Amino acid sequence: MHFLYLVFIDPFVQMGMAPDLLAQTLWEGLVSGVLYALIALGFVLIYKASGVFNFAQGIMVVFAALTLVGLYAAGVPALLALALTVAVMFVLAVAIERLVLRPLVNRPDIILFMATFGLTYVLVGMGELVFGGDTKQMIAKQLYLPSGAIDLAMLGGRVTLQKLDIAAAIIASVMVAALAVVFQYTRIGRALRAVADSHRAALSVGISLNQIWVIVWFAAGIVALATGIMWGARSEVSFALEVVALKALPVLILGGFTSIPGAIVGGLIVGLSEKLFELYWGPLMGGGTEAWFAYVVALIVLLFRPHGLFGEVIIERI
Amino acid sequence: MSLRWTSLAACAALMIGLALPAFAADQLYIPLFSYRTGPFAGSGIPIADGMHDYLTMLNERDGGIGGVRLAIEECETGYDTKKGIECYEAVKGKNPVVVNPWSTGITLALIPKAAVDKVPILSMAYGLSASALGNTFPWIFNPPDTYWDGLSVLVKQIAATEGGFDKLKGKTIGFIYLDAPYGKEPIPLLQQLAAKYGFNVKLYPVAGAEMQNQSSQWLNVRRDRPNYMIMWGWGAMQPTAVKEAVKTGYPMAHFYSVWWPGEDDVRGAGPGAKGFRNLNWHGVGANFPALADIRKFVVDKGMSKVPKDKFGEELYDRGVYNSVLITEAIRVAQKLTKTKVVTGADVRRGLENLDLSAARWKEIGLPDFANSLALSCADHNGHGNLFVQEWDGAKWVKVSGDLSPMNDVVEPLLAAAASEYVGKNSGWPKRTEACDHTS
Amino acid sequence: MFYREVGQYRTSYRADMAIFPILQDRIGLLVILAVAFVGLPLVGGSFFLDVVATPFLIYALAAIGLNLLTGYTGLLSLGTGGFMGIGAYACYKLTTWFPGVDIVVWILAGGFAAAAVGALFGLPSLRIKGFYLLVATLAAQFFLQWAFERIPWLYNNNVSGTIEVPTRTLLGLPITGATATPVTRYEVALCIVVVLTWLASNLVHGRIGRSWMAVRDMDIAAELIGIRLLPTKLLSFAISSYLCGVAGAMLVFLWYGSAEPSVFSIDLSFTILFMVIIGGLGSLLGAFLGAALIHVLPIVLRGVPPALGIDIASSTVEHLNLMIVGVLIILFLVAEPFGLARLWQTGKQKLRVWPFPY
Amino acid sequence: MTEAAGHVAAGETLLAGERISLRFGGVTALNDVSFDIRRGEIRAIIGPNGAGKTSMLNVINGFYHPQRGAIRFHGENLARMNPGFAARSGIARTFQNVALFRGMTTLDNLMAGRALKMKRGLFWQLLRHGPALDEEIAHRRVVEDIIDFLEIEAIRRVPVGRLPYGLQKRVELGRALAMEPELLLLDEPMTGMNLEEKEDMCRFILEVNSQFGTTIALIEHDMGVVMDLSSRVVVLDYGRKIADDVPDAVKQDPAVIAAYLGVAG
Repeated sequence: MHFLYLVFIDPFVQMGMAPDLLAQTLWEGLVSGVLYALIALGFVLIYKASGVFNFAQGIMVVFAALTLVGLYAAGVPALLALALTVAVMFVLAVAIERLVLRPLVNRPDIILFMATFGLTYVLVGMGELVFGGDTKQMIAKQLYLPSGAIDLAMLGGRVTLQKLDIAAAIIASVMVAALAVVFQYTRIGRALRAVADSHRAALSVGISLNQIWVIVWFAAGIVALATGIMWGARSEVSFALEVVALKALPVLILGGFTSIPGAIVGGLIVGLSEKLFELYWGPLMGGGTEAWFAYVVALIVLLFRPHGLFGEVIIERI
Repeated sequence: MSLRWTSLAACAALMIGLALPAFAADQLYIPLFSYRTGPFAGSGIPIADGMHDYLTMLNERDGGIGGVRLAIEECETGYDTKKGIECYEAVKGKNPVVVNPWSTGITLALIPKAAVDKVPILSMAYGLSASALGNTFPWIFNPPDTYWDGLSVLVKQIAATEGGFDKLKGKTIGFIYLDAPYGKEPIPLLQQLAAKYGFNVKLYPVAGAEMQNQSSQWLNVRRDRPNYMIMWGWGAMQPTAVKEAVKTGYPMAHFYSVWWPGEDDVRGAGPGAKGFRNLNWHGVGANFPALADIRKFVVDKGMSKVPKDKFGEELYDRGVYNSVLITEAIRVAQKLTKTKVVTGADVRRGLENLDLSAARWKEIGLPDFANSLALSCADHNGHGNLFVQEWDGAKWVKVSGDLSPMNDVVEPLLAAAASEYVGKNSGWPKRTEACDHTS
Repeated sequence: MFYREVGQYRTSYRADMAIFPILQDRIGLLVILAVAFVGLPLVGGSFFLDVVATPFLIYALAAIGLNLLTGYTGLLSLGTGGFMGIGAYACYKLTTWFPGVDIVVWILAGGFAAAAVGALFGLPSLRIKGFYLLVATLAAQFFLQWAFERIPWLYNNNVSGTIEVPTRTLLGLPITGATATPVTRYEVALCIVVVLTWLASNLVHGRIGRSWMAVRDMDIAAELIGIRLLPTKLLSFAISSYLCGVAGAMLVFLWYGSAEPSVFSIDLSFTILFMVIIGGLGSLLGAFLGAALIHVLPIVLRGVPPALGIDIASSTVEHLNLMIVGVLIILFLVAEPFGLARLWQTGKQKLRVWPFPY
Repeated sequence: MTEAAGHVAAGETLLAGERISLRFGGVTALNDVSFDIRRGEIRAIIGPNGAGKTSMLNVINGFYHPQRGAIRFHGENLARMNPGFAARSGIARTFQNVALFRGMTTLDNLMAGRALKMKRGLFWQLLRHGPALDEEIAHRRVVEDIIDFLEIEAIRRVPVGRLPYGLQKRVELGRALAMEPELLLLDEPMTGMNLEEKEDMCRFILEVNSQFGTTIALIEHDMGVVMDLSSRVVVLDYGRKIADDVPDAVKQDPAVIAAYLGVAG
């Protein structure tokens, strides 16, 4: 009975008691949701256009951030370093297309999936070899990212919004919008959608798969860079970030592998729900629930919608 | 087919690797388990540099110890137990004088093996607290303090700032820790002290995978408003925690940590981190003759991996401290056995008779670097005094006098833990190693 | 020339259905077993046994387990680490309750706990497919790892929070704990692995194996010839998890000697999945080949520079190591997507027609 | 032919569909269709593309569930039958575009067809000796007979994925036969075959029908084939039944001709 109270009543009482904390929680959830969404976005882009489940997205985040910081540490001015990093991500995309995707074209998904694992190893090794494995500071100031916080006195308390988080949210939404526009209205976008629908069809109308792949992986690289900067500025740039990137997977499940809006919504759902759960229900089970909560949510959603909330359902004919 | 050859080659290579005479017999083989890779590399690199550079310095300056050169070999563990065990198996054949696992997980895996292979394990201020009891764990050493010592000192300090233990009643102490055996170890003691002094404890676990994603833990902190925070963190968890604390506007002067955060872990949080406090037992900085020698003989000759600006930082100096323990133990062993090229067994004796007085610290060019430390057969830890240092925005400043651990509470815990360990590991060997009373 | 089946007539279905119908294969197998049981312990040092041989066997067993699920039944899983953990913790609890009973019994028994949990987490597989299932199994992985941390009962409230392997003897000979010699632990592991592999190969060559593959290749058609999907998939999950569980127990009791929860992390799941893919989906031999490559290769690479007397920092070696392994994985996938096992088959085929190419 | 005709007389109704309607959203695949299949006959279902032939088979073996109407098999109502149940009650089928287990050998595919008939449990399966092996061998015999019957000995151990289309069709028939079905549904068993292959396939179908006395319902476009093989023909058009009679009668049926020639009848 008491247990039931703790599970079903008490959390909401708490929410009511401290609305400012609730607001703060929602905000935090929103922000981490945005970051999850950014990582997931990288997955979706690549999965849509090349059907590859790119496990390396996580390490690409770290790699991009490391390159940026490393270049700066090597004396390159911040903005130039940023530009160079973008260039590096492009080179990376080309290299991946040439050395990994092209030889593996038309192979089973699982094979491409494993290939991205190999890619992960290579990137981890290279990253640590070149930049060293120690945690680094993200050069937030030099990139004119705001620091400090806005304190809103509201709901009988205070809600603190980190300027950085606001920036993250804005940048994320801008990127998403930009991508949406690109997908909708540009020639490349149409090509991308064609490829997403069917590789053969795309080929038959004379779209070069290779170009598309480079573009998509490059785009994913940019997304990764943005994610890396944001997350790096919030904590540190270290290889532990790669693990956080795994969170993108339940996000993908919720959103469906193929839907960009899905990735965003999924990210927000995961971010919000896991924060709320950890804060109000976590204590009941000793906390630390964030490690698995998102995945369990994803699992439950899958039980009712085997293709995610937004993924297109494949009807099996025979 | 190809694979058969691969594996044949593999075996062959390994055989060769084993067949090769490990190192010339007139050297002291000191393997250093380090982790310059993986999620914890941030903490691992400076420590590895410090350990390595001090030993190299001895080689360069004095031609080793007592005229015997030190064969220093790093083995990369990546803080991963599996690799750690591999490293141990790889080095144990080359009769190492001592092994520093530098990971609680690896230490725990090695503890049973040590007694069998006659290799002393030096887990400096980490590992299994109970291994402080030399009569149960003759081969394991964890000076100068156990985590329980550390926690008791922190509670002491908090009580002091509050103005007496009686003031702790009704206060709340939050404990944010890496959700791993290492982080969980202090909890029993914390709860015991809570019961004794009537303060409340709030636990905030941080999963290894979530180290850089702590906002919810700190939301909890904000809700529970603990009067003090104590952190048992490692690697990327620490800078993230400090940053989050700053974000939440938690009073830094009330944010304490065990001795693992280094400068890099707080620097990132900017001026907000001013006032953050952690434990320490040794000097920080490069203003010691010995470190000057390291700079002269090692760093300037480009034999070190340490970046110029990181030289003499806290964790680097801690690596140095670790190496001092090794080398001093070797010296004692040499004295005891009257032989130059000592074995692991000898160094075990050396460690048990280790006596680092203030005078001795001065002799080796580290005056007032650390408190005196004396080990014995029964006491493999020393439970030395600790002090609290504060981050002033640029460097660590000592803000407390020497604080002694609450031996009265820690000792029974150690005894209990040791007997529990023995009880659960049926057939745990009784101590047979003789005990010399030179100290 | 030497590897010819010509003139080996199989006069009965029994003979024809033997798992190794060709004489040379049977001989080869015997030789390998002889070397494994007698040869290696004699020549291999403790390093070889403890770091290379025993771990290889344990990984191979886990890989077989996952291969039954992924390779034969076509269900992707990243829960392997968690299931291995269940096996280990179950074995630990059992041996603390009944110290008297021989540890091997408990190692084998620990698998059943894993089987139960595996089947439980397998339930969604009826509806969820492909990568979606892959992510779903991550829920198992992370939840279990969290549980290992959070439930002190699992590790007997040890202050250290880890499970420490007590010394257990079989007929007076210590086979776990520090006093157990590498040889003993290796032989025990070998016996377990050989027996379980034999059982597994029986399984996949019989009715159950066929229904698994049927489900893998076309689940709808399988249903239409009367194969019940859910029981088939669950059985696959259970048996797969059983093998993984046993492997997990062996990992702690015959190799590590103690384990904190992080041992059974997602990385372990990935490693095993590698072994399966690189080795070859749907091939037991592949599990061994994959385990050999993924586990042994880095050790060899690590051993090369010292053996050649090159002096580079061990961390640098580690970085290069990662890169080399990564590149090799990609190369293998490009060169032989069906894994080492297929490579092996083609090799045998070549040998069969040798010296004539066609 | 005469032989086939003989069956018509002999057979009592084995399976009957009564007033079946099947819709997918707005699309009506089957509209109030009734038909019956008599024991031992060869029943053909013909009609232009999209007439709902395959849908009908899918309804029969429970892959689709009709909104209205009932299926009676052995007199019991199977309106809500599912594929598994259909298989267990003796209905086997092949598919328009082959649905074999591509990764498995011909032999294994056929052995898989025996799944329902194999009873030995996990324990014996693990040992693969004693009862399990005996059972395996017993069923292997049956399967080998089918292999001989279909003249596919040569490809016993070839993974079916590598076989040419014609052979795959044959193997699929083999897998269906391995189930020793009472009713065999063949969905366009001869598409994509050259003349010889078609002749072989016809021979097999007839022999299956005569030797094993298996009732057969088949969809086929090749009129010649249909007319030769079948004892009775159902003609579907746009999901409606427009004719149901012996081949010769159907041939003359104006509605059928209209449907096929596209003339508004």
